[in-house]
Amino acid sequence: TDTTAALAQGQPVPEIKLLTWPAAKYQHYFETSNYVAEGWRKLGLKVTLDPQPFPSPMLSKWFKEHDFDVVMSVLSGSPQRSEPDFFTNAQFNSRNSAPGDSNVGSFASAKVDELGARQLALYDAQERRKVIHELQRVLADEQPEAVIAYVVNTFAMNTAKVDIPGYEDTSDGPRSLWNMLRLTSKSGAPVRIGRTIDQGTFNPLAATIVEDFNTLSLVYDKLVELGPDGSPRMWLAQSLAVVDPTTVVVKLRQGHSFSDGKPVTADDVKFSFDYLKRWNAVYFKKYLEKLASVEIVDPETVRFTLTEAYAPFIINTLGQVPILPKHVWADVVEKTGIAKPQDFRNMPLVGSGPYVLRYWREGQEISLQRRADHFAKPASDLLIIVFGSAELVGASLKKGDIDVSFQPIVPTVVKEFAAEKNVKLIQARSNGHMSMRYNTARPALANRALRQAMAHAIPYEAIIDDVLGGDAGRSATPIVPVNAFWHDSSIPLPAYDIDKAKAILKAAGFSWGPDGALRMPAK
Amino acid sequence: MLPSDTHPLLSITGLAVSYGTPRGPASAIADLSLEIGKGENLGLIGESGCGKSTLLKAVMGVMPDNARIAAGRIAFQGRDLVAADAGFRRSVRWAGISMVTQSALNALNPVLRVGDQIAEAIRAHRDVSRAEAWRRTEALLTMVGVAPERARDYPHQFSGGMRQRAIIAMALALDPPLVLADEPTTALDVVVQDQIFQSLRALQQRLGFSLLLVTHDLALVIENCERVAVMYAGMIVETGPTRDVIRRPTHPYTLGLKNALPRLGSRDEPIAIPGGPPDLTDPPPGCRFAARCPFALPLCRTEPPALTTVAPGRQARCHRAAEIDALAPLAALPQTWDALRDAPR
Amino acid sequence: MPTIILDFFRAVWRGPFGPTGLVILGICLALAILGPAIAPYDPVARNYDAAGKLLRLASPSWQHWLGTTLLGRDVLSQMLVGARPALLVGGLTALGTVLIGVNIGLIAGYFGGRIDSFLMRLTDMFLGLPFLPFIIIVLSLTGRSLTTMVIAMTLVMWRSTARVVRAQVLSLREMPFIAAARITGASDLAIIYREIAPNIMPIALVSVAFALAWAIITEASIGFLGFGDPSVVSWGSIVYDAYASQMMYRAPWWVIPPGIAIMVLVSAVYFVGRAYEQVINPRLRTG
Amino acid sequence: MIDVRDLTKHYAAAAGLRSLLPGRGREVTRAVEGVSFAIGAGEVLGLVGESGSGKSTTGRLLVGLETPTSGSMRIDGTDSAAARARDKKAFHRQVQMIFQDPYGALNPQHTVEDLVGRPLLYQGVRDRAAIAKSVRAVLAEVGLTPAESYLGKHPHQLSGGQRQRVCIARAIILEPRFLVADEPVSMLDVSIKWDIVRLLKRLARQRGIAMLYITHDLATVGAVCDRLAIMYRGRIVETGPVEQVMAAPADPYTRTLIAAIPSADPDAVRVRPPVLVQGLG
Amino acid sequence: MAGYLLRRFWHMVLTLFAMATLMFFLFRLLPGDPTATVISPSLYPKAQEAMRQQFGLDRPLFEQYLLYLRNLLVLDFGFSFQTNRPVFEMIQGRLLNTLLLILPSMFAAYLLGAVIGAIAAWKRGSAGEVGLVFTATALQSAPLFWLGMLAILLFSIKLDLFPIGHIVTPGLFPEQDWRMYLSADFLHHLALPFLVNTLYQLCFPLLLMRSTMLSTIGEDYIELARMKGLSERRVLFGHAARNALLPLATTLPMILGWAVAGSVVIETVFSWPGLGLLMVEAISRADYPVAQAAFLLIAVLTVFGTFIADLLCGLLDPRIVYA
Ligand SMILES: Nc1ncnc2c1ncn2[C@@H]1O[C@H](COP(=O)(O)OP(=O)(O)OP(=O)(O)O)[C@@H](O)[C@H]1O
Ligand SMILES: Nc1ncnc2c1ncn2[C@@H]1O[C@H](COP(=O)(O)OP(=O)(O)OP(=O)(O)O)[C@@H](O)[C@H]1O
Ligand SMILES: [Mg+2]
Ligand SMILES: [Mg+2]
Repeated sequence: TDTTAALAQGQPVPEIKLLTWPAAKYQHYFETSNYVAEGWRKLGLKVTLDPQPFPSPMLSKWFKEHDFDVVMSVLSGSPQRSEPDFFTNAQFNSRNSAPGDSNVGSFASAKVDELGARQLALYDAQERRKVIHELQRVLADEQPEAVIAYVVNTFAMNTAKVDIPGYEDTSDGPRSLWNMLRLTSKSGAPVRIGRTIDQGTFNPLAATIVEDFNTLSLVYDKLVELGPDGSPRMWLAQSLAVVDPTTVVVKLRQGHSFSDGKPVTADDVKFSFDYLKRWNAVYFKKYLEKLASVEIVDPETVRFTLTEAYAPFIINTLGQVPILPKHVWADVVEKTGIAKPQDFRNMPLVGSGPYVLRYWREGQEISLQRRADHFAKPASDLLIIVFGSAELVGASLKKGDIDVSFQPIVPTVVKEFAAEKNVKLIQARSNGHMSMRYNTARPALANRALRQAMAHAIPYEAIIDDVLGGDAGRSATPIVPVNAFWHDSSIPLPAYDIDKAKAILKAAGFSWGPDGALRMPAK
Repeated sequence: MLPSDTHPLLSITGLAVSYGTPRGPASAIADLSLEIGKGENLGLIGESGCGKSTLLKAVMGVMPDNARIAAGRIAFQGRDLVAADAGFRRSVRWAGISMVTQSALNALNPVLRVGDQIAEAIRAHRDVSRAEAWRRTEALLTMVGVAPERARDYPHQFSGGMRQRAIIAMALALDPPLVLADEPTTALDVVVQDQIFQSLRALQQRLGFSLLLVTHDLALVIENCERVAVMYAGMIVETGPTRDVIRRPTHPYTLGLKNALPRLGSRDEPIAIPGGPPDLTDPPPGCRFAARCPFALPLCRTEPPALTTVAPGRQARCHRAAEIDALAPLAALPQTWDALRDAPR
Repeated sequence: MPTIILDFFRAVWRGPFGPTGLVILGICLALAILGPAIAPYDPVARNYDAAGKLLRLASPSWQHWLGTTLLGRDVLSQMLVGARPALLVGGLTALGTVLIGVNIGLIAGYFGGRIDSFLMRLTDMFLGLPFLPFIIIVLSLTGRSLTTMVIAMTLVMWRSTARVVRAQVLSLREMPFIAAARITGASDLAIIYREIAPNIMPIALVSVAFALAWAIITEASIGFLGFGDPSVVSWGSIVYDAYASQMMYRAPWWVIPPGIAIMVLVSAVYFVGRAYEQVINPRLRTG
Repeated sequence: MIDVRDLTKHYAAAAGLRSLLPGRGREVTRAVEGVSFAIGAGEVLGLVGESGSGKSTTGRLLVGLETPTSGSMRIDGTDSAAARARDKKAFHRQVQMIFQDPYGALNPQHTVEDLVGRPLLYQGVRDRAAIAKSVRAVLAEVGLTPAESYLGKHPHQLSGGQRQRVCIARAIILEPRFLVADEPVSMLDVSIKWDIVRLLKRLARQRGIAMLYITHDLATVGAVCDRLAIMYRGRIVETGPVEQVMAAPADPYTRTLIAAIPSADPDAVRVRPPVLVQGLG
Repeated sequence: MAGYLLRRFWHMVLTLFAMATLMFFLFRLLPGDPTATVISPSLYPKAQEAMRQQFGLDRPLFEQYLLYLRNLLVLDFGFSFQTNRPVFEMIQGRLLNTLLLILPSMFAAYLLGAVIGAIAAWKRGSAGEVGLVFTATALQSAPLFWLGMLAILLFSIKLDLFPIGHIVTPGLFPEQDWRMYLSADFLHHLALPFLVNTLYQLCFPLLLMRSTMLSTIGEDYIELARMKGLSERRVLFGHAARNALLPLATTLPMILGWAVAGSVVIETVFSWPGLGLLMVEAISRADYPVAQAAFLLIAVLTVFGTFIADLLCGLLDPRIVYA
């Protein structure tokens, strides 16, 4: 309150500490923040960069301690993030401001809270879309974060060896489940996929990071699966009915079995939800919170009862919870003498997914065998090969050691690949984005006009051209254009315009000291 | 080996060795010629620092990096070692010529057993089994008076004398035709010294090797060597049969040396030669002994004398060698030398 | 003291190696001092061509003698400015390493017994610390700056020097000349520093050259892992920048100059060490 | 002045890794076994004996380089071990030793000037000019002239005799009151040997130094020593004035020793029992 | 001697205990929070609380420490915060991989370094020696990842002699057992990283050996050895090198420390799933159990290694006495 009082006297805007990524390893993130800082300095702001090692302690400062004035937020895309709630409501709802929760900037707006709550209760996509659009407009005006750009990733594939018939243009490119299922080896040998990320675990209760779940999706089925366009598609569920805002009834697909031959039953479905909830599976805890109970209506039907209306339930919960074989897990704690199922090695892995895990050699390779009897009809066996660096993935692709690269190629070397024979480049627009997230608990940044002005002081085009090599696009809202259904394309993009920014500031009562430093409005 | 009858065992001619030093090359050996016949024992005496060890190392072909053989021939059994290839030189070492080094106390490798170091020399030149080499090693140690079981000890467990004996044993390991001994018994008591020389002589009678003995102990030379060579400042100043040389030296330096010997039964103090050796980086133009010689003529300071035969089998390097009979009585008087001692240098 | 330093230079200034090394070190030192002043461009500023386009990965030209980086920065300027941290980190770490390592080695080896036991177990503890991870931890704990980096690196580098020196001292201490010094009434310190220390100088010099190289490269790799001070441009960070941009073998003008600079610097130290060998190892002296 | 009582030194066999191997019992080398003697100020006691009989060890015990297994030594009535523990520097100013092995006893890193001057430095003399002067003086005394040509040399550039003289110079530069001279002239030629021997004797007389003169060289014993002690297998078997011991040796070992002295008289003929040459065939 | 062994062993235990304690508190002092490194939409205080409970992080620090010590006694390293897999299981395979690459290559580097260093000292001043030592210095001052990348570019991509990385050809060994380590394919994969690492690590032993050799060469016993007519090789290796080896031998245990910690780069470049990488990851993810265990493992290895090295020194130099 002292500073607030001082600021009221027309004091200089305090120095802004920009929490950002370590320069060497996350060069383009760091450079982006550098560009932004340069732009902001033109407004008379004092901006210093505070790069921190990633993930720790950067993530701590970002998510737990909220120890930043502005953070260079990079939220990578993942299919689940097509669910509009995360980018619009969860991140900005004042209820989520506690340390560790997703509203890291402690942004508070009654309007956002109200709209956020409203869309959660709307299961009807069209209805909900309207509210989401409105939310985006509020956010564009409030500017709790300045959205800079989304990236376009370029992947490469060896056309002599593999093909993806009917390629779906998803935000994940060839990495999306839909395209992986279609990956076809021309020789019949397993498709060799190169990437740099290793698997952490194959135990769905223990896994915590998205990358682990992406692989788990290949071996475990869920009730619904997120479609290429971001809408839910029936998967293990045959059909789904929202009876009322707190009741969802799912009819199961018949005749499907686990990889050990046992059929997938309603019992397994109920077991999976109950089990993950009972054992506090960390990743699912939030999504299962609003689940009151799961009942078996008949061997083909399961009824989910929620504690309150929760529209993301379909994608976030049904679309993510893996259906576990009850006969494997039910007594695993007792049988193996472990303290909790999280400790279970889960090998050999029994799942009902389109692929069977043949073996996993840590840090090296994951061998997946397609299940010809799976309803998704996977085309080929897969061999996921882990490399130490992105450059080696590219080199291996050129050499013919791998068939597809799941590692985005950096823009500067894309041309090299384009010239290569048999190499086809695949571009995919990410559904994640980079933004400057303000900590609105800081008195100066609580000022909306300042945030609006700052949005006009970011050299967007220069960042996209210089730092991101042109392989990026702009978005006026946190829901980026690739998420077409939810994205509100009518909102105008803020332009890089220092004069306009200054005009906004002047109108709001800001002034500049003799040294050019920006001063808070005097009340 | 080569036929050795036609050649003397070792023949050195015109040898010059210099050490590189910061102040320029030091001529440690100059115009040195020497011969040792088969079965002969030659004593080499001379002041400390006159180049005896240098000569021996030159013969062995093992010299420090800054040493250089500037001129001369070292022929072993007729073959020049200086010009010979490394392989030949190596084959001559130890099997042909062995050496008891002056630094016996440091010459044993501290991390290897004494016995192994001897056996190694044997196995380097003879095709024998390890056990056989060890047997011989133990026999050799016994011969020099070291208990054979101590062959398993490491050098630091030996006393000074024991180490020296070990080196002597090593030198005899291969029955070489020539043994160079650089003050082989300095660390030994007289009893052992005596035993060793007796054994050496006994062995010599049987094996017929030659011995080049460097020592400061004239008595040892007298007892063991038929011939003696006297060295001064890198040069041979006198050679000849031991008894003759000791009885009737033909070089003032030898005369001085003789004076320095303690006279048995007499309590007279021996007379030392005053002064010190010349600076070898800048040797005097004339006789190298001139500055310390009570009989030096002006000629001696400008003209280096040559090694000339003064009698059958005897050579001396002195301008006044012919007058020596007249000078010898003078040399026996302390005041002859004292005059020099007091003279300004 | 000054005479010792003078003697050092006089002694090293012989033969081809000493002067070469000293001259190179002199140049590096001059760069470290003057670098920022003579750098033609701001090392982190982006350069644009006449058309206002970013001068990305420009190969060497008259404007940019060593070309530009991915973000259009002038490599030459980075090289000039990068000399100081490289020399500072390398030099200080090498100095610290040798000072601590040599002293601990000398003391442990000379005194033996409990002191040795204690110091060597301490050394064991440090030996047990993995190099890079430990430095990362220290940096995370204390914040990132060149000073803490130097301290952290010194902490994990002295140990090898200490052990090597101690081993050498163990055998030196048994030499008769040490006994000879002892009976002149020399204090333990005098024996350690005047009699034994000169004999371990060659090893100490190897440690210097080695620590220098490691420090410079480690400084860079720490930066690469995200634990360095990103505002510092150093020779190491230039190489890593190129690596992270996947330009290792695509933009030679970017990678080769810092690589060569590090190599030349380390070699220079080694050259001086080599020349100094002759001073401290009298047997090597000829003519 | 010097009073040695029952000095004993046993070396345990080295406890290396190998001692863990079976069949390697604990062996003890009895280097010195109950040695007692006394030396007055200005007196030189000759210690003669077989190689390995413990002479050097005795010397090393006296100067405090080894700790005795038992026994004691007193200097002017004070226990030397206690004196050394109290003030090492002062003790060593009084007690010096010339080492037997001039090849190992010189630090290869140092020049002759360092080697000879260091004792003064270690004794706390700070005046470099004074040190330099003393160094020159003692070098001249031991016959290393001109001093300039030796000052800058390193040990490996010296001949054996030159090294030995450096060792002597180093020991006498401190003007000790008690000097152990372990074979000080073994590598010197006769002419310089007598100079040195005389120097040692003169020092003993003039400065009242008590000296233990260890040697094999019975020829010099007469010239230097006042009394003689004969050592055999760690024990002193006979002591007495030099002439007496030389003329009428009581111990059989002493007799053997004296009989073994070679003669420098070319005309003398010695009759000795033949020695059996063993083992070689 | 037996007394020495006992005492030494006891000291080793103390050292390790001190290390373990240091590790524990060092990691807890680090900024950051293991639960915060989970980035996902599920990020959520209650989930993090659940995680803290799951890992016992909610208990008082001292209690955690006692538990940690007790678990150490039974070799229980706990579960990874990151993957919830037993730390032991995560580490063992990685450690094996690292050791299989680094130990032989360090060993080779030492052997080669010692031999070349000895020869370099022997032939001091010759053009060959200067070139050799210069090359070694240069190799060592080049960043390792750069050398590795160049090697891959040249030998794997251009010449196609070696694979680009990994320990075996992916897909070739579906069985998960030790047999793959015995295959020619494994050796083929090992060759290039082995070579690069060996060349890179060569410099230190080489320079050290050369330097200690130089002080040995002038010794009198070397002179005598030559006089004995031994071959130069025998004099060089049997006598000179034998004596110069001591300082080098004492650095042997450091190999283990370097092996694991210094291997981060080589593992990254050659996609070699080793411990170094895992460790750096664990630190940056605040995955204490994994980092602690890895640190401790290295500590045990090196502390034991120094012990062996000390004994080895006794073998090399009989003058060293264990009292
Ligand atoms: N490596 C060297 N460098 C320079 N000078 C040396 C070297 N070695 C010996 N000298 C000098 O060469 C001269 C001859 O030395 P050498 O060792 O041959 O003498 P020596 O006759 O064996 O003497 P001593 O009887 O004392 O052993 C001496 O003046 C010595 O100082
Ligand atoms: N450090 C040691 N460890 C074990 N034994 C030793 C040690 N030093 C000496 N000895 C032994 O003690 C005995 C006496 O040795 P010392 O050196 O005193 O003999 P010395 O009378 O001086 O003989 P020399 O005249 O040959 O020098 C010898 O048997 C020797 O092997
Ligand atoms: Mg000599
Ligand atoms: Mg002795």
